Amino acid sequence: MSRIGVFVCHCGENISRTVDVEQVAAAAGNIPGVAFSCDYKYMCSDPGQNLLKKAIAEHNLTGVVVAACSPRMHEKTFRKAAGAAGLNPYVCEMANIREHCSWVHENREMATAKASDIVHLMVERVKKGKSLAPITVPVTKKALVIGGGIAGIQAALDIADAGHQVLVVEREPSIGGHMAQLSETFPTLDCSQCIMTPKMVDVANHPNITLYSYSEIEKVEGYIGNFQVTVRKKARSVDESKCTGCGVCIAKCPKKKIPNEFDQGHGMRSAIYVPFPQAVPNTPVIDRENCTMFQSGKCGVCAKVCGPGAVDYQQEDTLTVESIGAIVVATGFKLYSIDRKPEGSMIQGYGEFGYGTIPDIVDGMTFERLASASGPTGGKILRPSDGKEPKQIVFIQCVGSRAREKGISYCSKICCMYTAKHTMLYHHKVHDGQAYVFFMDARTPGKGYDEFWRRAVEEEEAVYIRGMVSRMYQKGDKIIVMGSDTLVGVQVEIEADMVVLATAVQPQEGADLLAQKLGISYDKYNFYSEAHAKLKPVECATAGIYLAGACQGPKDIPDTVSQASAAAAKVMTLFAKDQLERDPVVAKVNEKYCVGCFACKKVCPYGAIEEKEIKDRQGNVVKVIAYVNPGVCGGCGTCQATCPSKTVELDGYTDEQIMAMIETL
Amino acid sequence: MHAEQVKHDFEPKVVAFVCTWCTYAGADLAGTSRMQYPPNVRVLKFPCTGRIDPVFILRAFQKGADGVLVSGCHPGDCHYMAGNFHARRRFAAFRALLDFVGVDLNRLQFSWVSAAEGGKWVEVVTELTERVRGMGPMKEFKELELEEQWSASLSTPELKAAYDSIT
Amino acid sequence: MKNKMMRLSNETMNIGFVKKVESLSGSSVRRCFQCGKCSAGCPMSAFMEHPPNRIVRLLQLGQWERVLAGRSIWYCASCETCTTRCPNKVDLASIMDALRKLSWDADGPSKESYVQLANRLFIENIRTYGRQYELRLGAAFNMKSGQFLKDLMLGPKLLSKGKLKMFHSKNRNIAQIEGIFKRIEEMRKKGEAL
Amino acid sequence: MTPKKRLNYSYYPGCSLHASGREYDISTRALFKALGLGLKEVPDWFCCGATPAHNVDELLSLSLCAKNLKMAEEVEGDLAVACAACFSRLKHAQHKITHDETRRRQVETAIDGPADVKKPVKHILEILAREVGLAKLEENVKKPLLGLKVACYYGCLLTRPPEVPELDDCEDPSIMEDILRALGAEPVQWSHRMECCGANFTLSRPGVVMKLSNAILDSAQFAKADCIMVACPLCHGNLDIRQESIENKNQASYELPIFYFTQLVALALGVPSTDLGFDSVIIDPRPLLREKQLI
Ligand SMILES: Cc1cc2nc3c(=O)[nH]c(=O)nc-3n(C[C@H](O)[C@H](O)[C@H](O)COP(=O)(O)OP(=O)(O)OC[C@H]3O[C@@H](n4cnc5c(N)ncnc54)[C@H](O)[C@@H]3O)c2cc1C
Ligand SMILES: Cc1cc2nc3c(=O)[nH]c(=O)nc-3n(C[C@H](O)[C@H](O)[C@H](O)COP(=O)(O)OP(=O)(O)OC[C@H]3O[C@@H](n4cnc5c(N)ncnc54)[C@H](O)[C@@H]3O)c2cc1C
Ligand code: SF4
Ligand code: SF4
Ligand code: SF4
Ligand code: SF4
Ligand code: SF4
Ligand code: SF4
Ligand code: SF4
Ligand code: SF4
Repeated sequence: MSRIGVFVCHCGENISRTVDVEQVAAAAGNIPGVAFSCDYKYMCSDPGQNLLKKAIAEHNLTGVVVAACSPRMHEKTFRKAAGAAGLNPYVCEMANIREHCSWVHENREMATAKASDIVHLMVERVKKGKSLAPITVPVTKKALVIGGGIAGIQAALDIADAGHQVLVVEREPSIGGHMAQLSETFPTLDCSQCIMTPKMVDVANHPNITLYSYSEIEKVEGYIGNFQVTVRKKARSVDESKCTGCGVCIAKCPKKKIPNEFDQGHGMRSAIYVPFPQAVPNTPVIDRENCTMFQSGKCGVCAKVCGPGAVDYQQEDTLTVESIGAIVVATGFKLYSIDRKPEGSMIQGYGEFGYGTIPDIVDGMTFERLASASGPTGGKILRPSDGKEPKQIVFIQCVGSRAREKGISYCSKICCMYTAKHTMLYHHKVHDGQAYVFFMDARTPGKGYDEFWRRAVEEEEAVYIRGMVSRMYQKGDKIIVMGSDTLVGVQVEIEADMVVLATAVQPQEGADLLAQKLGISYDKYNFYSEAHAKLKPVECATAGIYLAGACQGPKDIPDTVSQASAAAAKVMTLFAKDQLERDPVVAKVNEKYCVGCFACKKVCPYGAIEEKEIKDRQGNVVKVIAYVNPGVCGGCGTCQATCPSKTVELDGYTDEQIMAMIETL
Repeated sequence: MHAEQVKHDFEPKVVAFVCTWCTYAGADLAGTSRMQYPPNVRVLKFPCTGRIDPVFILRAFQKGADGVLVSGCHPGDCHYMAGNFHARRRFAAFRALLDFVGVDLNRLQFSWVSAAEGGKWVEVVTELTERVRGMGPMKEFKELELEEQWSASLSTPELKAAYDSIT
Repeated sequence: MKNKMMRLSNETMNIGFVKKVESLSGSSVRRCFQCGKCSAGCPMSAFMEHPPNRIVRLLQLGQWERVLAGRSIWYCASCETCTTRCPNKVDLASIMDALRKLSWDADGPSKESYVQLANRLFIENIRTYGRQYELRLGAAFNMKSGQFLKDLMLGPKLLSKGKLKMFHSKNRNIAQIEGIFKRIEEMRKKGEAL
Repeated sequence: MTPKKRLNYSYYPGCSLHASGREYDISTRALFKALGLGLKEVPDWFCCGATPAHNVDELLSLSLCAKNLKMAEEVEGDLAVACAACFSRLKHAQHKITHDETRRRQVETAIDGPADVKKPVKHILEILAREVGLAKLEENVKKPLLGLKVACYYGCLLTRPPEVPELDDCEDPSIMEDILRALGAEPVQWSHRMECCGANFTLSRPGVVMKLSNAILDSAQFAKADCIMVACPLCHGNLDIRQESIENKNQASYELPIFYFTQLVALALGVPSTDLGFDSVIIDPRPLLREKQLI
């Protein structure tokens, strides 16, 4: 039999002005199961709390209802007091008779009746309530950072500086990501490599960071604080522990005419290579597709010339399992390609721009490489087809972006700015050239950004044309650009020597597959979804996984770095405790009755529901049922409302409790 | 705000199923802003509208509610990301069912009230209360429940005879 | 009209007209964000006083008189370039059709009479003969447009090459064709179709 | 030479092929005969309404097309269409009627019966490249078109808008070039393959046509083409009949013969040149064909 105590607060006069608190307390005393009721001037004051504690002890109460303000105000206070008196805090509830009653009604009779009803509701709720123990989970204080672009680098360094172990997994042979490819960066035009490479070296040298380059995530299991991550280290064909990075192999490799991905295919590399001179780690990798040894069994030059004997043609992929407490996903972006898209792809190409067949139409990243002092042209702007300096150059913004007809309706956010930057770089390098930009809007919100764009127009003499380009074609060695100027209301035709497209930012190749491994959600474009657009912009809905950089949406470097540091801070917050304690409002499955339909699993927004095999004594699987991982469950209760057999229940909001409340109506 | 409150001949019972994060907080805001609305509503708090089982709504009607309000976060603002989305889908199907069993759908209101929309809470509650007041007491389900009680009680001679014949 | 200041209010923005255009064309007008790609590729843009994107803009503002006043809509060649390339899937070619239809019904406040005349004669030809009768079409056009000597040199050449027929026989389905015309007219009278 | 199973087609020639585009009709029939394909004209077909109808009265255009498609049901085989404008209108009508319930109902009232418009409508290019097949064409070449540099002109209606004709990629089609290559000819790369010629302004605003068609001729000449190949009688009219006046007006000299693709395919397959209507075009192509030793 329950012994509930009801405490009705006056809140000075805030409640008692419209609610007859004495009558409410008296009525409460008549509810079956209520062992004690009283009213008091200020329940939250020390004497008020002491009254509560004393009553619990004296009347041997099994549950408490404080009829006062909103639980959002003082639930913590009273639960703590109840706890101090030896009661489970979760059988202490508040009946909200202030915000929901005395403050919003004037008719004393009706307000008093309502207050009594509210108390009754909560008494029934507490009567059916259970004692709950807070959930604690241990935390492994080691972080995993996936992706070694500027986002991953920043997050890793921050966490490592805080004294925690960090594992960085990068898919490519070197970390650096896109920022390593850039020439100079807006809005200050500092040299990207100059500010980037020291950070890359820091990663390599940091005692708390372990770098897995040329590696990928194979499998992720577990939950916040307790992930088990399997990493596949791809065969590099060079033993990292032996290689000194002398580069002799690279110099001697006879296969030298392979387009270098780092230079967007405009420079050449050998079959054994490092993507760029400042690569971290500075260990070469053999591109097996293009190596004569791997293709026909002949050559072996690199192994012969390698002093330390680091080249190993037999090397195989290796798998390592790591225990991880928190994960930062920083896999970045790729650029949209205007090529004809494969059958069935939701994103189309740009036939009107020649589907990528006109050699002097390039994308923004290629322009970065051409403008980069360490790029394939040594920093000279030369067009790919014949190496001539373009005197008329056309930039086109919003290519692929903001084009729902092509399958992408979002704005890529960075291209207005980098196009403005490109016109400046062009003007600095080709003094007698003219840059034209076709744009729809100049989106330049950011500190110093609009000033930057205006400088491109006013001082660097870029001609901005407000309108889109409809078509381009090659005529002789010119590209005819057919656009329009919507401000004048006429068509514009430019005979360009070279065209640079500001193509859309898209999520990295395979972003969806990685998300599925991690159990995090992503939008229809494959950008990863944050838990809340405004207030949880770095957390994933899945606890213990955080987002940084362009994998979550198009971002420039300042935004990327801010988010990366924020993600790192979140990881450090998590690592500040040895044990995670969380509200025990989580769902549980009654194993006896679950029929294994997994309707619950489909609706759970947190992916907290797993399949669990029930075995008999011989170890045969007798049935597969649902299991809620308490570390992951967010406590929304959607599963319970969905479950056809009502076998999954949310603690604190059981059907029994709610039905009991409804019965009082 | 809405000045009130004289007692009417018919005071409907209105039950509101609300989520903690948005609508409950919105109702709190109406309170702290001292807005006024009819005292007919009883609020039941849920973590999320996703937790609200249509059975609760049926039961509330059976237990004498004349109007039911279900309110949660705006789409896209759900504290649990997608709970309200699932709830919406569930309720869409449920409305059809209610319609089928003969409940006037005007007695059931779904709305979105955010934590900042104290005013909207007042509007929604006032409007529903007044609407239901105009419609008069909800009879259909109460009768149903009476029937249920009747058939559940052993005191009728017919049932007694039936039971006797089994044992 | 073109250079006059636009006064915008509920009265001056004829949204009913825009709704009609949307319904006839099956395409949204509001979706357009004025990129101008349609106008950039339009082969007829140079001949129009309002390039295609501005037609859509004027529609967004409910300025139907400005849209219909010029010859722009009659100078559209129905080449579908705009529709094909619009980033927002605005079906401008169909919008042009719809505008011409509405202008045509209202006996067009448009200045472009030649194109209208050619269309009218063409459709009349279908109704009378079932098929096109190019010689009559050309001759009638020249007569009615007052350009008696237009393309005078081409006629005999084409006749001699067998490209123009002197006579034309009626289609045996002519009654059916008349039926189609009639029923459409009736539908419109009854308000069942625009 | 006859395919194993004789393919039969119903045929909608359209108004132009009975008049200004008669050589298109002649060569189409000759080509089908040479390939052993059946081709039966839909009896008493009537005008599809072409551009003028949909220009001012979409419902009329849809209804005329729907009625023609229904009449075509009576004749065996998929509906073969040569004129690009008719093809475009018929496909449009099919698309609209199947995707727009309101329009379908209106059309049904107009034609006083159900709008059964399911019969597959195929352009002759499609039939050649996909149903007969490029390999088969190549096999049957009697007189390869060696050394003939051809600018393939698609015009605007064959592939646009992308959802409707479904003939080929809407911005970068290759079906004409593929066929030509199979015949041994040399398609040139050029820029104005799909620019509009001004088609339906030929009567009302010839000035427009002169300007647009001039750009096309100029581009073909720039690409060093010997001739232009078309698939539409309206394009043909504008480029062939008006070529001389275009030259005069622009002080240019093109002298580019304009072929229907059916003429070139048939020629390569060995149909005698006298059966292909070369005598009824304005820019006589025969000197060019003689120069290339094709006749
Ligand atoms: C042309 C151009 C010019 C720009 N100019 C500027 C500028 O001037 N100023 C500015 O502020 N910003 C500029 N930006 C934007 C800038 O490049 C980005 O903001 C920044 O690179 C984002 O960093 P990131 O780390 O999120 O992504 P990335 O740089 O893309 O790094 C992601 C990393 O993750 C790795 N990775 C991907 N998938 C996996 C996987 N499954 N497993 C392991 N590793 C993986 C990738 O290999 C890569 O190393 C420019 C962008 C472009 C395209
Ligand atoms: C009209 C408008 C609409 C907006 N709408 C949106 C929207 O829809 N979505 C969105 O994402 N963003 C919106 N924003 C932006 C949003 O308001 C800001 O991003 C956000 O408020 C910034 O928060 P803050 O904490 O940096 O600054 P603030 O909100 O300005 O907070 C600064 C605080 O510091 C206090 N303070 C100042 N100086 C001192 C001092 N010397 N000592 C002590 N305390 C001090 C101030 O009193 C204040 O409380 C909107 C902004 C405006 C103006
Ligand atoms: S408990 Fe709440 S209602 Fe009571 S005095 Fe404190 S603030 Fe006021
Ligand atoms: S593999 Fe050998 S040769 Fe190549 S860089 Fe390393 S140590 Fe030098
Ligand atoms: S074995 Fe391969 S990588 Fe090594 S030198 Fe030869 S081609 Fe180059
Ligand atoms: S940032 Fe500028 S260029 Fe890029 S998509 Fe947005 S508006 Fe277009
Ligand atoms: S919905 Fe219910 S019965 Fe089905 S798997 Fe989940 S818990 Fe088990
Ligand atoms: S309560 Fe919500 S988060 Fe927890 S298991 Fe159920 S659906 Fe998932
Ligand atoms: S192309 Fe489309 S979006 Fe752009 S201006 Fe034209 S109609 Fe508008
Ligand atoms: S359909 Fe008309 S408006 Fe559109 S591009 Fe062609 S001519 Fe211009």
